[in-house]
Amino acid sequence: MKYRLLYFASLRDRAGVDSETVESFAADARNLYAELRARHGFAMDADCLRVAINGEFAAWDRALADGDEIVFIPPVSGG
Amino acid sequence: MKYRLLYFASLRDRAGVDSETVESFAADARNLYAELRARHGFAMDADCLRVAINGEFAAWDRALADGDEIVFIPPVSGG
Amino acid sequence: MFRLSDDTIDAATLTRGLAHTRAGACVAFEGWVRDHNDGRRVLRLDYQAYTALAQTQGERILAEAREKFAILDACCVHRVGALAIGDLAVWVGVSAAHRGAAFDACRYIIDAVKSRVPIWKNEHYADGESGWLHP
Amino acid sequence: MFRLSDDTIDAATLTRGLAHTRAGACVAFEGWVRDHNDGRRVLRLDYQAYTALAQTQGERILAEAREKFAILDACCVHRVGALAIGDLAVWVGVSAAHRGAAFDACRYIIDAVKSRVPIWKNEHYADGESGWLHP
Repeated sequence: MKYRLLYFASLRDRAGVDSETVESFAADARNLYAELRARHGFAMDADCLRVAINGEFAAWDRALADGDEIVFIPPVSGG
Repeated sequence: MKYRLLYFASLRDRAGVDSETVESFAADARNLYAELRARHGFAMDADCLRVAINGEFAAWDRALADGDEIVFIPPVSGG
Repeated sequence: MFRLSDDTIDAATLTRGLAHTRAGACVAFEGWVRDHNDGRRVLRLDYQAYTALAQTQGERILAEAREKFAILDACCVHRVGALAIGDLAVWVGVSAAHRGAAFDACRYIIDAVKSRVPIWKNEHYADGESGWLHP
Repeated sequence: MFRLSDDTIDAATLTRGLAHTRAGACVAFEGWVRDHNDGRRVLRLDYQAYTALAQTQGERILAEAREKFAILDACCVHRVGALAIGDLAVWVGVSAAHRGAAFDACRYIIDAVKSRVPIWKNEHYADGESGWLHP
């Protein structure tokens, strides 16, 4: 399936892009993160991150659909 | 002794003046208030008031000195 | 800095006065004149103050706040005289490195001002009556 | 109203936007860019946001505050982009009939914004390094 990824903060720096479209067999965000972590060398464990799917926070094991926009959310530091 | 009185809020309205100088034998603010209450018909009990002597809150039974400025402080309502 | 003012309070200027390179947080309280109190419609009000004692009490409250909380600066200005609905009656501002101390100190100051600073409010009601509030 | 802004935040105008004849209290929080963090000297910083999610999260936090506390209005604006020391990074304002609810709601909003709204701070240090804060 095709997924749209957006990257922010240290993940963006590490990936070297602010977004990308990937082809993957990963059926949920947990497996997708493991795959992308291996490819980009992300330092953070999934336990440190939250995941957003199509603009809303979601569970890591929610089934992904083709065309979903997925964002891994590092601990926030606004304010 | 001579005392200088300042009146505020409902006490000022009742006394009809914002200040006055009185001659009194009252040796402390408690007795002075009783005297002025009788004269002006103040509604409030001394228990509802605080007293300030020469610009500082003071105890009701503090001995007064000639020329002291005495202010009876109704419950405040600023803010 | 504690001050009584018979003119409009300029909150923006006062806020800038709290600036500090080590400040990460600023909390400000504004007391506005409400159009009602205790179920009665209020048209306008007057504040009367015992100026000398208000000044020393106000300064003491700010000093207490600086002692009790890890803040950088604190300021309070209270209006006296005639005010209309919506007018800014009292402004309290606190700057601090972190927000917890700024919130706590700001709350401490306005609570103390309302209980200890000799200022009285005379409310003028829609029915033509008026009355000094002595809560 | 929750908003991200890449331009200077005008606190005075935002405060006027909270006006209400029934409002007796307004509490505002300002987050300022500090010159230090964790013992390191900070020269400037950048905020990056995931705009779509920040907007829905911000609006949800304000709705929660209106539900939990007896307030009349609430507003939060957060800067994105490059900021200098002393700049206003985030503004939260709450109006209410009484001050207790205004203080509590303002505190609730800034705490929730700092924990849930996807905005990240990249601090540039005096030693030439920089780093995203992921607390």
